[in-house]
Amino acid sequence: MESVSIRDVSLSFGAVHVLEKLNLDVREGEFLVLLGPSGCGKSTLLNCIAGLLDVSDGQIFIKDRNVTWEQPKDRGIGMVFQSYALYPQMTVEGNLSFGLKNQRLPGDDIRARIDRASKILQIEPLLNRKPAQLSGGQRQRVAIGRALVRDVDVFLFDEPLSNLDAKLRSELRVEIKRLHQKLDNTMIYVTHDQIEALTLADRIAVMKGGVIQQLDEPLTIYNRPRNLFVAGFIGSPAMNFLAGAVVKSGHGHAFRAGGHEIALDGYEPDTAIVEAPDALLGVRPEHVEINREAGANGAVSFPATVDLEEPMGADSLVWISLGDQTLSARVESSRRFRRGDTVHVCFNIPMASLFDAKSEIRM
Amino acid sequence: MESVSIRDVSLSFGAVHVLEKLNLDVREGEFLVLLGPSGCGKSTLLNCIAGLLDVSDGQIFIKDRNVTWEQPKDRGIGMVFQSYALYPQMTVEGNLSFGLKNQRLPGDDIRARIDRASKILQIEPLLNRKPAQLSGGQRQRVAIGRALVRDVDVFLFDEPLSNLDAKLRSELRVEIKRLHQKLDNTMIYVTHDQIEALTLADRIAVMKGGVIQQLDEPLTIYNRPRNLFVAGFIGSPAMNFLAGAVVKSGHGHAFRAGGHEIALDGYEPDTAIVEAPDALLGVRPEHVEINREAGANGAVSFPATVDLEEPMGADSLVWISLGDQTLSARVESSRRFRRGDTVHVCFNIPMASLFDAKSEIRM
Amino acid sequence: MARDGRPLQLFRNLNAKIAAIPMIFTAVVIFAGGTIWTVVYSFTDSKLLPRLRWVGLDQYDRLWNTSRWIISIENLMIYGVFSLVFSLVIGFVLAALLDQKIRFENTFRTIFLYPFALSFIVTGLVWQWILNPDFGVQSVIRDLGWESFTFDPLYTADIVIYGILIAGLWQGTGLIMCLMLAGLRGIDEDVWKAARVDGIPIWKTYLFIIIPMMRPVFITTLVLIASGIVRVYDLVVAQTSGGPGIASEVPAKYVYDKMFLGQNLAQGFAGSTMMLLTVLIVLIPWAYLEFGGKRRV
Amino acid sequence: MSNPGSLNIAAASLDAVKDRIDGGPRGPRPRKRISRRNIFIYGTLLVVAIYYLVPLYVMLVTSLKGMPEIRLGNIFSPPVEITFQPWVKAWAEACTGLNCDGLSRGFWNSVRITIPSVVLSIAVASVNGYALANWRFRGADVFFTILIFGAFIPYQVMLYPIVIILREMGLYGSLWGLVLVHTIFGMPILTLLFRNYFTSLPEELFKAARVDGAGFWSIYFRIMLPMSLPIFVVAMILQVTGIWNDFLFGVIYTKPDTYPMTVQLNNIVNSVQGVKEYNVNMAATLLTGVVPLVIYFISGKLFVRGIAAGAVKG
Amino acid sequence: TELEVTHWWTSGGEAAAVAEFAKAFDATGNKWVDGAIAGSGGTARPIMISRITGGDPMGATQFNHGRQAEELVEAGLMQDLTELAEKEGWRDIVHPVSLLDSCTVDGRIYCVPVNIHSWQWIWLSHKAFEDAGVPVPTNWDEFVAAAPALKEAGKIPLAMGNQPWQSSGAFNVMSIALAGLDAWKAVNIEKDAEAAAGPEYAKVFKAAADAREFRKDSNVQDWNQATNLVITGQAGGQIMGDWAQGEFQVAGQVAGEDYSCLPGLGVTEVISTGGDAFYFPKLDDPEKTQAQMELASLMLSKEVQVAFNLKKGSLPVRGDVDLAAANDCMKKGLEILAGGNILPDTNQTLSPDTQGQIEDLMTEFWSSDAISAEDAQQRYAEIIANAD
Ligand SMILES: Nc1ncnc2c1ncn2[C@@H]1O[C@H](COP(=O)(O)OP(=O)(O)OP(=O)(O)O)[C@@H](O)[C@H]1O
Ligand SMILES: Nc1ncnc2c1ncn2[C@@H]1O[C@H](COP(=O)(O)OP(=O)(O)OP(=O)(O)O)[C@@H](O)[C@H]1O
Ligand SMILES: [Mg+2]
Ligand SMILES: [Mg+2]
Repeated sequence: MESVSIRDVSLSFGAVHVLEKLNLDVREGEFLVLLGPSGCGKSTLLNCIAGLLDVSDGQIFIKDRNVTWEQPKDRGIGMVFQSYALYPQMTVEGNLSFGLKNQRLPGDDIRARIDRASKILQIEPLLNRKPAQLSGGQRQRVAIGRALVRDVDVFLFDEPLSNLDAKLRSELRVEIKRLHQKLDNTMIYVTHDQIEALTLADRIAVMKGGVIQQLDEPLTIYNRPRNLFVAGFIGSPAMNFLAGAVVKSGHGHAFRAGGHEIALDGYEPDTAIVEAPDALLGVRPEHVEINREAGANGAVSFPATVDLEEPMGADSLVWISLGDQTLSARVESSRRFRRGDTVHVCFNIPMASLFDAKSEIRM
Repeated sequence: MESVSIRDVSLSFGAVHVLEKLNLDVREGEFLVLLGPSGCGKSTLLNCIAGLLDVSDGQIFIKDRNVTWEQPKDRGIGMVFQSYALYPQMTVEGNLSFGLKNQRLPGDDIRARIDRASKILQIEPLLNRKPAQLSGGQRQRVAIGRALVRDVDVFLFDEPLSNLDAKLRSELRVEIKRLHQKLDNTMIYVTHDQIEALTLADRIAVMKGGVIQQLDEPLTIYNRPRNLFVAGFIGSPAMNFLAGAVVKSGHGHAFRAGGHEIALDGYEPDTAIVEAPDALLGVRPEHVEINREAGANGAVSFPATVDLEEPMGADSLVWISLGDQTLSARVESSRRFRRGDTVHVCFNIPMASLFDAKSEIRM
Repeated sequence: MARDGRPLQLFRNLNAKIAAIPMIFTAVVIFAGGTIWTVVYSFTDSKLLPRLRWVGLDQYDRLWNTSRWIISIENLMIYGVFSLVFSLVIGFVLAALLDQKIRFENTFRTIFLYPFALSFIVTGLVWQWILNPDFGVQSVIRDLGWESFTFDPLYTADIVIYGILIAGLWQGTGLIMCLMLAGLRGIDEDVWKAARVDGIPIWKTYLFIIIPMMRPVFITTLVLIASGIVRVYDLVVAQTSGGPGIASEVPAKYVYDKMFLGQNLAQGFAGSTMMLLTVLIVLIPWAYLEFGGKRRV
Repeated sequence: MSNPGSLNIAAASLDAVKDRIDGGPRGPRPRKRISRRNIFIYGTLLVVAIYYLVPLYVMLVTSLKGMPEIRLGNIFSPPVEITFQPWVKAWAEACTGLNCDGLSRGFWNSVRITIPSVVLSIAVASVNGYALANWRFRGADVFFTILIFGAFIPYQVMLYPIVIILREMGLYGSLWGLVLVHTIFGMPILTLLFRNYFTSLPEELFKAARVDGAGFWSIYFRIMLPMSLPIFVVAMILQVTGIWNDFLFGVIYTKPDTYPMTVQLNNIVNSVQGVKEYNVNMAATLLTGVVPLVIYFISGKLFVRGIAAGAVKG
Repeated sequence: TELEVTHWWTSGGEAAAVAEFAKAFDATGNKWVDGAIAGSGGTARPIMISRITGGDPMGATQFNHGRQAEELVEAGLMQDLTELAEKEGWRDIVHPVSLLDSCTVDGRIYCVPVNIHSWQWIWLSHKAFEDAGVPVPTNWDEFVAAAPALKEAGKIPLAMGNQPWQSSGAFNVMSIALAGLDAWKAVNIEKDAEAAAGPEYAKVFKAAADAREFRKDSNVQDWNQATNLVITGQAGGQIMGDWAQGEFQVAGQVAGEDYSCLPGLGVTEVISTGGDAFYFPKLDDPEKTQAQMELASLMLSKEVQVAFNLKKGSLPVRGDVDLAAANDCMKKGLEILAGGNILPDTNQTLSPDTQGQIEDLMTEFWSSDAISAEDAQQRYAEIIANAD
């Protein structure tokens, strides 16, 4: 059963088409992350689901009920905003109960729900404070609580963590994940932070220009991006792209770039490898191996020069020049390289992705 | 020779003491990063160096010249701001030349400098545009250019990348690093992003509450943090801290936590290991090893339960419960764990840090 | 799953629409309706009461052949240009001075702003009194020994409009200063720092960097001042009643006098239509600049 | 803070300092209190302040002088003999026609006019601004544009049509007619002010409230109102002073026994009996200005802040 | 019954006169609610008119009788007084009867004239001439001759306020006196533009151009401030209607001793019979209508006429009242009136619009040397040509 279904939804602001015939099905109890660059329409889509924006065309179903024209409050959704959007003049308790009072629930019931939510979120000692007296993390928790008390089917999060600092962000990330495991609600979560997306999601929908580019599980998205955009967008440090051509070679295919030929043995194609005069080989930095000596691990390797070394704590990023192309390789931080060192590179082809330069689709 | 020396500098805004007798020496040609949480006084310190704020006490030397009372323009510094601070109604060229024209440099000279700077920064095609017509990254480059044309001894950067999105940030980071290698100027760079700090810095000064906590090379800071604050602040995901005690055990010392005893063989102490009833063992997630079976790698291991798995692309973060403490471990993403799995943990003690809980200093 | 029909647009946000009725009423009936009514009747020969007897452009013909109207327009031009320039300059300079982290900022600001609390009637009366040649500034300075000192704007036809200007500026610059100050405070502090690091002198920073950055504020104040100028009436009535002679007449007064005193509504309507036209000439470029180019986000 | 980390560094660098000549300036840059810059700034401000204060001063001293002193002396000299007679006369005795009760009657009329006008105009404009900022509906922009243009229409254009409209509504000459007129003419600028302010509030608050099931009015009263104190203060100041100071509407849309204070002021000042009694006129002028002045002096700071919030942006 | 009465009589003498009406009206058991609007008819009339057209009329209101209320009457907003007038025989009482004609539209009577005001006076301060050492003039030419002496003595020869109607009024007085009755009638009644451009009027403009030199220093706004200059001897004279008399009276001055008055500038002894009249807007309440009738009748009654006009310094509209108490100047006026040397007032002959245009021209002319007598005359002629 689908929890939220979006059918052919389009939305334009005047001449700007933000969403174009978008389709999306979110499963019951799923944690779906909408990921995409700024301005791609993530918030817009979320607002459409919430009923805060009227769609120009298409329909929205929540729990198989057509809610396209219903008021936000009648859709069974709760929403958490980036800026917390707490009512500044009300106490935490007031914030939590506002929605319930609007539904004219009995006082006992309200009390009980607030108790439960504040226990889950551990904000019991804060109930009498005003938002201004809370820290960022506490505010975010209250904001979640506001959705929680309303017992909704679907939680919508719009970049709930981007106003927080890195440390708090990773803490709250874990909390949200735990909350989802506890509640088992459907959650739709907008972010442009890929670590958040990768760690939280059951499935990720990568958006660009109002269109969903790929909808898959995190590791599938990471390892087998459907197109160039997804490949480049996901992963930090970013994937390396080598420009070249796919050619026949012996019993299989090979990738030829700048005179070198890299055999595509073990590559897992989406469709099939075909010859292509213009192709891109995408390799993530952790799948680029560099060694001081050629053939150190028995694989075919190519000579390259070290450009720059960026230590990042646990590991370092080494930028190397291979012919006229620049690549980054991720190495353990104990291995040190200096600018100008000559190294030998080899690629982990089974983990690489091959793209047709024209269609930008993965082969 | 020191490029910038700060001697006993204090600064207070009214009753708020932001900097307290701060000392700092920046070497010629060095890339020094000031890292610290928000509000710790990083920008304040930078402004003092630039002469934009008058110190309450102490002296500032640039190239061994006492500049404590000099005007910003006479200090031989250039500054790049977080908000770019470009002059919006002037073209890029105007932005670059405005300061020079004020120094009444001859037109030829100005032209030559602009040419050089725009070549270095690759903004030649943009010279006739207004800032509003530039992307964030281009703006940042122009802001750097404005310092560049003035041929200054010291570059000051105040969080120059924090307004940019993640992708652009990592690109520009590399560019700044390259720029530094090309120019060999002294650069002082403020950030609260530790990846930036680790990758860019020759040395990092970690600040907190107006005091420099540690001034060292990036990997030293990462691997041998001088105190608990630095240890917790640096590294993402954050270092794990196990609460316990340091006890004598056999011919050496051991760390005892929750009934387990971890031998401290191979630990590299700052001073010396001493017995301590209240101690913290700090281990970074990549130095926590988990295995399905006990003693898989021959080391002593402890049983624990998996709490949560966070895939992060190249690797995953696995949260485990060890007794009543929670730890995170970094594992390759191909290894999958499920909530409730029992695993066996062991620690890479040579890479760990031991802190006295009271003084918070590394042993 | 069935495709539900789109509900009637009229009833979406019904409450908002109901709440906006006063605005719609005011906009359509009073402002648009009233304006159109006025324009229409300016083509008639209505006297004391409006009546629809068309006379074409006769009223405008007469209007532009009346020396009082011409003088009114001239006065409005002089008053307008000077008050625009001086309001902006004084307002900005005061704001810039107040923005120097000075002591007593609040006191000064209050002093500059308080005249704005007073009506034009009061303003006119006070300045009439201060500029009175027998008691005011002129006589005081003469008493101090400069026997030949002459400063009698209110009774000298050539400069009377400047006498009014002095009073008008006194009343109005405080608000302009306030807006400018708000604008200055809204400017990114880093720009100032950047300019200092670049070694740009303060006056240059203001002239070439800050003022261009404050364009929106300047436009707002410009429109504010301009609309006030077209309407100037009470001040003139209280201070000079248009005298000496008709030297300080202004269009608004002409319109009022023709409509009610001269009992020639149509003539008044023709005058007010011309004023409206002036307003449109000022406003439309502004509206185009403000709203035409970019949509509000 | 005792932190060995920083102590170490301090100790290390201490040696370095000893090597160097510890000369040259240290500590804060010396600042002359009377620098040329300060003389210029405060000098200019003072001169301008005098220009702004002189009228108030003249009003005050003139109102405290007797007529003989006024005729002889100069307007700037302080009163030799302070008399409050002009104040008494202006307040309670000055005549217009047969009514010799000075401004006192006008004062209460003004109060009676101002309070409902302020309340109604602010109420209407704030709801409008709120509807425009948060509940944009089709066509709203058109009406709003007309409304803003209305702010710049010379009042004279509207005087006559409004007479007709009020007559048709049967409100002409009543207090409510005048209240309506003030509401109408206050609407453009107030609506703009409120719209800008509400737009500047985080839109997410509004969205959150809608998700929470609050309706149009509930959001307005429970969420928006409590957050809008600054702009309400600005609106209140603008309206109180504007309505209190209004002359044109007061004189055209009321009748003598409900004349507001400004009209009474005009009557007193223009009812010259023999010589002009400047002292009484000035006292009357001051009395008329007292209410708006007091409001300004009390809430000037909020006004400035609110202006910044509502007028400059958006 | 309460009746609100609006008027613009707020100067000292005027207010005292109004009080007489109020007293008499209150004595009938009704109540006079005073609605004075300060600042001359110019300020007051717009308010009165908008109230009447706005549907919130007062009980009675002052206008200058003549054409000011013409359209209001035509629009049916005014009470028809014909019945009352016929019953009380106003036609017989009111003298000159032309006053009643001004109240008549299509044969119905709509207003009560309450006084006769004539513009044709110049008021001279004995003190000023004494100070200057010249005899008090007895006609305009003598006045012109004496002006330089006054100037020398530091006096303002001719006081004149800055209100527009004062300029045009003074001009009108001069034109009757200097251009002669025929020319004046041709211009103001027949609207003969040629006459306005003719030599008689050229003389007037010439004289006015000279006179504007005399008034140069009178920096006052209101007419009574100008009168006050005469009363205190700071100015030699003032061309002003007979209502100025009230001011002299309030100041305790005696005609012939402290000041003199010359009707028709001492040249052409006629007086124009302008004046004030009360109109009664139609009201719904029959009781109020009743009270209106009472007031109308009261205003024309002998005693009230006497009491009112004595205070106001104007002439009564009835020929049959005894004005023993009248002073010198008023008596002069009465004589002229009795002699039938009367003219209609410009309020009766010209529309407010035309008057307004003339006022504009005159204000400009009197205050600025920039406009020559010839130019002014030419523009004057144009206005007359377009007059309705
Ligand atoms: N009210 C509006 N009027 C016109 N265009 C709009 C409006 N709201 C959003 N847009 C446009 O719609 C596009 C999508 O906006 P949206 O807020 O959904 O992006 P987003 O993916 O949430 O971006 P971010 O990550 O920055 O929040 C943007 O290009 C934006 O400019
Ligand atoms: N003008 C000022 N008046 C009073 N206090 C100030 C002023 N400027 C800064 N502070 C205080 O000084 C402290 C340090 O500020 P600073 O801007 O240097 O922090 P920071 O380390 O740059 O933080 P961030 O990372 O947020 O930029 C803060 O606590 C701040 O509140
Ligand atoms: Mg968004
Ligand atoms: Mg900072």
